[in-house]
Amino acid sequence: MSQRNGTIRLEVRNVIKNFGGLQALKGVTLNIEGPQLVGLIGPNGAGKTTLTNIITGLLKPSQGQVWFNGKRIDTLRPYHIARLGIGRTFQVTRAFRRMTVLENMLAPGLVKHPYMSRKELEKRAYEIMEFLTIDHLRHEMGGNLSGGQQKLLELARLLMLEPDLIILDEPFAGVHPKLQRTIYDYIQRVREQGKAIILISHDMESIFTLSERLVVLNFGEIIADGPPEEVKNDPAVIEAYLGKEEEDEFI
Amino acid sequence: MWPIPDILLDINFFQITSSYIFRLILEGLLIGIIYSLMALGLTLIFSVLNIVSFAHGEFYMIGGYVVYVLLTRFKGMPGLVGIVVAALVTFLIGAVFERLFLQPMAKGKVDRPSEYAILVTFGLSFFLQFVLLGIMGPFPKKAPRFWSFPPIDLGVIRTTKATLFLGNIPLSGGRIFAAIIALLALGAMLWFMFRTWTGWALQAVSQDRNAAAVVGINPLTMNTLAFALGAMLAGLAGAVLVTVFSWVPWVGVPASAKSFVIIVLGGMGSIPGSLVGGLILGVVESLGTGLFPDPARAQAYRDVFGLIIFALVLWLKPTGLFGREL
Amino acid sequence: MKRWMLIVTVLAIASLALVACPQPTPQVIEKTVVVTKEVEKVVTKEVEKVVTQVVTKEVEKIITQEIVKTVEVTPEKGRCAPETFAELDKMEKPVIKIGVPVPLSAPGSVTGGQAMQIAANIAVNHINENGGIMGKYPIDVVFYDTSGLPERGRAGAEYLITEECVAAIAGEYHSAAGVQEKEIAHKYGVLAIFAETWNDKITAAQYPEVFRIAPASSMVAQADAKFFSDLGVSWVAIVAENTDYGVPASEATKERLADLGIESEIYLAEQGTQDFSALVSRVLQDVQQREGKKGVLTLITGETSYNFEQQAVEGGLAPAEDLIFVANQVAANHTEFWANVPDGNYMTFRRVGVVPALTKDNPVAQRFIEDYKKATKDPDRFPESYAFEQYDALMLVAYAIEKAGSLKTADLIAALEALDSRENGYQGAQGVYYFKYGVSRPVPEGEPEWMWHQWPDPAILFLQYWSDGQPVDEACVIWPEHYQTCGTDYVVPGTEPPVKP
Amino acid sequence: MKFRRIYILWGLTGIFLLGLALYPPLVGLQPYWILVGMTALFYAILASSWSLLAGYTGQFSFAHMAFMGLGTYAAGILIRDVGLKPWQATIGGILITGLVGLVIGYLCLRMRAVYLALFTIAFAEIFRLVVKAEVKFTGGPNGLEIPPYTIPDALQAVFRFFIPYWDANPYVPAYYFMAVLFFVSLLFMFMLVRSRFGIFFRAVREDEEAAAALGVHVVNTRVLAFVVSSMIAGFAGIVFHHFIGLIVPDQMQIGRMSLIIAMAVIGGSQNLIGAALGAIFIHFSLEWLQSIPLPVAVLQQLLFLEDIGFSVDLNAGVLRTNAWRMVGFGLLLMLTLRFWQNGLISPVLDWLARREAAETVAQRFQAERDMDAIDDVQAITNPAEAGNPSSSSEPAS
Repeated sequence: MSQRNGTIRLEVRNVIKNFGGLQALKGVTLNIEGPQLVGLIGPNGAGKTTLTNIITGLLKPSQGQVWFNGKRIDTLRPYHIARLGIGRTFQVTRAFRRMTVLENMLAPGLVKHPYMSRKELEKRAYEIMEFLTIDHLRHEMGGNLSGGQQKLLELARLLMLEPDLIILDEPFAGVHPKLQRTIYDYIQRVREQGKAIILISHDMESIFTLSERLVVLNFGEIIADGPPEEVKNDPAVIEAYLGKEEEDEFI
Repeated sequence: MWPIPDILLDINFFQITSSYIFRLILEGLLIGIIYSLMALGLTLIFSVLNIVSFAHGEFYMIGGYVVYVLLTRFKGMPGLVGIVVAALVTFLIGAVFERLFLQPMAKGKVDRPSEYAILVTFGLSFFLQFVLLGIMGPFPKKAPRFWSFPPIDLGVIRTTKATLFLGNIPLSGGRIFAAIIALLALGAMLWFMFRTWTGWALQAVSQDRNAAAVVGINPLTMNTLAFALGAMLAGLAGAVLVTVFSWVPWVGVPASAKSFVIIVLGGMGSIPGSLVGGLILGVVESLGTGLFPDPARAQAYRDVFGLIIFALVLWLKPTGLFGREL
Repeated sequence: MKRWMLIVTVLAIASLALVACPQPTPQVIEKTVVVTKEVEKVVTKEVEKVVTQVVTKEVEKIITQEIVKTVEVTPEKGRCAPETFAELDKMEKPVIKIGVPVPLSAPGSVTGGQAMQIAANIAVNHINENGGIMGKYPIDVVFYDTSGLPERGRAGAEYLITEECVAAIAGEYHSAAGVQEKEIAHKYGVLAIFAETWNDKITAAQYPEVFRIAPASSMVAQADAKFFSDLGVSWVAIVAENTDYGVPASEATKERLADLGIESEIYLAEQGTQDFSALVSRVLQDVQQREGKKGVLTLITGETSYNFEQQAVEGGLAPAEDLIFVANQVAANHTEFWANVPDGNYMTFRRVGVVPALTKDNPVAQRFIEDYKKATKDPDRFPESYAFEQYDALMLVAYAIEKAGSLKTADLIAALEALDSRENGYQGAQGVYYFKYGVSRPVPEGEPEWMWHQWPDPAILFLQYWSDGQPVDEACVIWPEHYQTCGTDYVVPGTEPPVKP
Repeated sequence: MKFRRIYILWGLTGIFLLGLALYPPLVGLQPYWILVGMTALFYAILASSWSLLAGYTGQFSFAHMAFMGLGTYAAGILIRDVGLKPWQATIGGILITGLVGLVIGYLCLRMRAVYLALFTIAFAEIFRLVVKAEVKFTGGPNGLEIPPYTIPDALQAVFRFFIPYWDANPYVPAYYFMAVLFFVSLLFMFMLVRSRFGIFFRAVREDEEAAAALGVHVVNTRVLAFVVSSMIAGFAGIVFHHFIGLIVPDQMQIGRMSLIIAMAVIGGSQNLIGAALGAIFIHFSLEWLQSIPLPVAVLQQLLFLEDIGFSVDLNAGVLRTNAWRMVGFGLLLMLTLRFWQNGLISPVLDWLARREAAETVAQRFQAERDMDAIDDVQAITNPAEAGNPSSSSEPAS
């Protein structure tokens, strides 16, 4: 794994997104600079996934801009943004179901290194798979994997792309606890490589322990932004989010 | 305000109504009603099952054959009985096919349901065409007419056996009959969809399967019902048109192509869309054929006019006129 | 991965195309092949083969011309039919096989193919009932489904000749397939009698093996034009189907109408069109803009023509006093016609081939018609012209074998060419068959090329109904004049003919 | 050395290629069967290139036959009106097909499977109807003549030397030409799907958004597949019709297209070779099933079948199946779709080609059990961190 030199800089500038009459994002501004782990939380419907989709180009913002490393990316297509170095996972896993795990891994690998020899790439893929404990499944079809294994596969696939900024959408949801440990390790390792991470999770415990900075989104607005301890005690956050935590758990 | 152009003041309404263009439009509307009936079936299937049935034309074909067989085997049978039987037969075939081949899809027993749906309905169309070719033979069949106008002569309206003259405009009797039946069926269908519990249930399933299931509607039953009803509507269209056109096993191919045009034009899954789309297609085809500059190719391009609209709509506005957001 | 492998493949494909065919080809598709040695060899061979009394200079010229036109020069090996009766006797089952290529599946006209199949089976029964040819060699027909596609026609002829070892080919409905079949028949030197292929090219190629008992399309076009001209029509709407039959036929008719000073307009329709209403409106619009007598000519075959005729009547185009509406010959199917075309009185139609009235004195035809009605289980179904032609084509083959007393193609050709005039002709179900021109009597200058091995007398008649529900036997033949059965030409709508047949 | 199933596959491939090469003498150089073989190869190329499009990228195009016809018509018109030589026209025709494929591919980009199917049906029908209507330009329903390739004498001599039955009849060269084209195009497509594009094709088929999020250029990938498969179809059409001599618009009917689709699906549309073998198998069986030889005694019992469209030929001792052979074929298509979605041939190939056969679902369960065992150990050493083993097999929602 190559260590990243230079800066990582994501700027979300006053992004507004309307779906018909509904305003999902009401002017979100967010700056992420350098390697850091940003936790993004908020109750259901707060606009977390919408924001993610806008950053990765799956949705176009109604207003506002997104810049990454000095380049405006909200006008670009998703594949282009991915090639610039923003990788993501999906809330519901989206492994390529009729491709083997290895082929799943090779797809982003071949994007990043189109002319690298297949052997070399496979070696890299094995390394990552081994780390994520799915190497024994390498010739299994993606669709045959269990839910947790698919999550791991998604994370592994992401590493093959070698992105600078990783957006993890609910990596812990519905995952067997022992796999959660693997994912913790993964996050730690990615951080050590000097990548920025945006972590979206409902798992309060892990997000408070992992993140250096916490952003709270509610009804399409950022209501708090800062170190976890500070945010934890922010009355607005408690009001909007933590106070209703039990209901959320229910859903 | 703009001054009214002279040309508008000169309009002679009698001239318009007996004009070529007006005649073309009237003919287009007449056939468009029957197109609508077919498209309504396809729309129903699409909105509930979320698939496009590529075998729609074959139900149309079977409906026609049923009427043909009944009317030729049992001489003197009222035509309406034949139409009802045709509707029942196509309903049953549709229901059986849905149970056997589409239900596994709804139950999640099939990988890649969207691909499966395309191929399996396409396969059904292939299969039914050749079964009917085997049974009925390739000779075109034409059902005996069971409808003649009584002789009327009221000046403006007069009739011969097969034609109703509206002023100078002759209108085909077979088509008027078909259009009346189609209108009745459309009315019944709309009443069913908007005024009965089952109709509401179908709409509920088409809007949200899970929510519908929660309130006690069995989506699988509704799937079967929708597919069978859709097939029945196509069968009905075939049953009324078999006396107007001649029937061969592949008669459904252009008919289903027209239904595709209509549902895409009107917006996939939209009931008003399929009605309006049918009328638009009828008029466009009629006007296109009537006004295409080179007479030698006018009729040859008839199906092309609809298909070009189709391609343009698919490309520029895939949601069609009344379609919901995809 | 290995990009070079992709590049190599692309290069391989490109070089394959380059290497395989770098020779310049003649730009003109008309075959102006320079006479080579091989060709000369064939010239002599042909001359030997053909039994001619006097080999004049003219004959030689024609033969040379014919050779120049062909591409395949030597009859290929591969034909496996027995050449002599002695060979036949040695076989386990001495049966003479005859190939019948017909369309039995779409996109071909299955209607035509199946009717021809029925007719062919009747012919087999008739030939075999007394033991077969020369009393001891029964014939057997081998059908091949050509789908009306050229490639299937080619494959079919190959199959019949090389696999089924047929002694001759008789049949085919579609010109597209027939044009290919004639090439194969010529290649192997197998007699081919074409039953319902109207394309001029079939006989215009002037292959010695190829005969035709259907009219050439030019003959029909000529008759149509003459008909309108004789009735004083000034403008004709030609409604043709968009097929290998309709397009050339409509163009030929337009040309011939123009020769006779009649204006015309062609309207093409996809075969299988169901809805003609807009086209009918259009024709009506055009008709109303013209003065004088007008005509509508339907060059649409099968049930599609019923659709057009029904819709034309419903659309107010016919019947009209100053408009002569010529329906397709399926209108001769009278019960169906009246079921499908209400108010269809005063419709005229062209019938290629005989009408019931003309078969009354012909025992061959009577017998065939009776059997055909039995076979189709339809007592009202008068055989279509292609059924007649298929039957006669097989009977002609049987006649040729019997007459020649040989199975050699050259002998069969000679036997058929011996039918040189109506007096010497062969009495078939449709009429007396004879061939004016052929190897022994080349087509003279001024006569069209397609008269080669072409039966010159197919009946092209125009009939007219005049009252509702009328049977076809009672319809008047109104043209040509010497066939008239009611003593009148066009029956004006609203009147009855002076003499009923 | 350990015996692996892939050796069987290689053996079968060898036998198949040998059979392909020796086919003319094997069928006794009968022109009819050589023609059938050549047509089967033509359909095989079409079916496998369609499976490249539908099976690998999930783009259900019904316009494949139209592209075949487009290339052939383009080549024919280039020869007739521009005066190109056949080989030049071949290349020209392929390029034109590619160009149109590019345009159509881009137009169809945003369409989901069903819309694409509808759009391509519309395109195919428009193209066919226009070709049929524009009689002056395309020859209309009579078709367009495509002059044959001429092979230079020198090359002829070489072939004659190496292939003893080269001159046996005019279809032998055509057959070999088609066989080489079949082999080359299959190899080309095979290499394409083994290259990175193959992985991108399938990634796009499985999940467009996820593929895009991983940096796969969805547009280019889809269009590439569309263009390549159209060009191969065009190439096959041009070469085939150069030997047949004529193309008619009816070749491009949706009915012919459904035949190609049925061939690919029955063979296995997610496997190029499966689709190709399916096409060959079905084309031959359709020829064979035209008439089934049966004893006369049996045939006499079957006379009732004549009422539903069979014909019983007592003289020849065969049962002619007419339309019913297609019915059986349609039924096979539907059953294949319902019960063997991967087709009938490609699962066998997959089974033979499986690289490390031991790694299957069974092994996955074994692996999970191993993991649980590790868990158990950890549960003993560190009870707080270990999860509940009973939930391990439950998939996440």
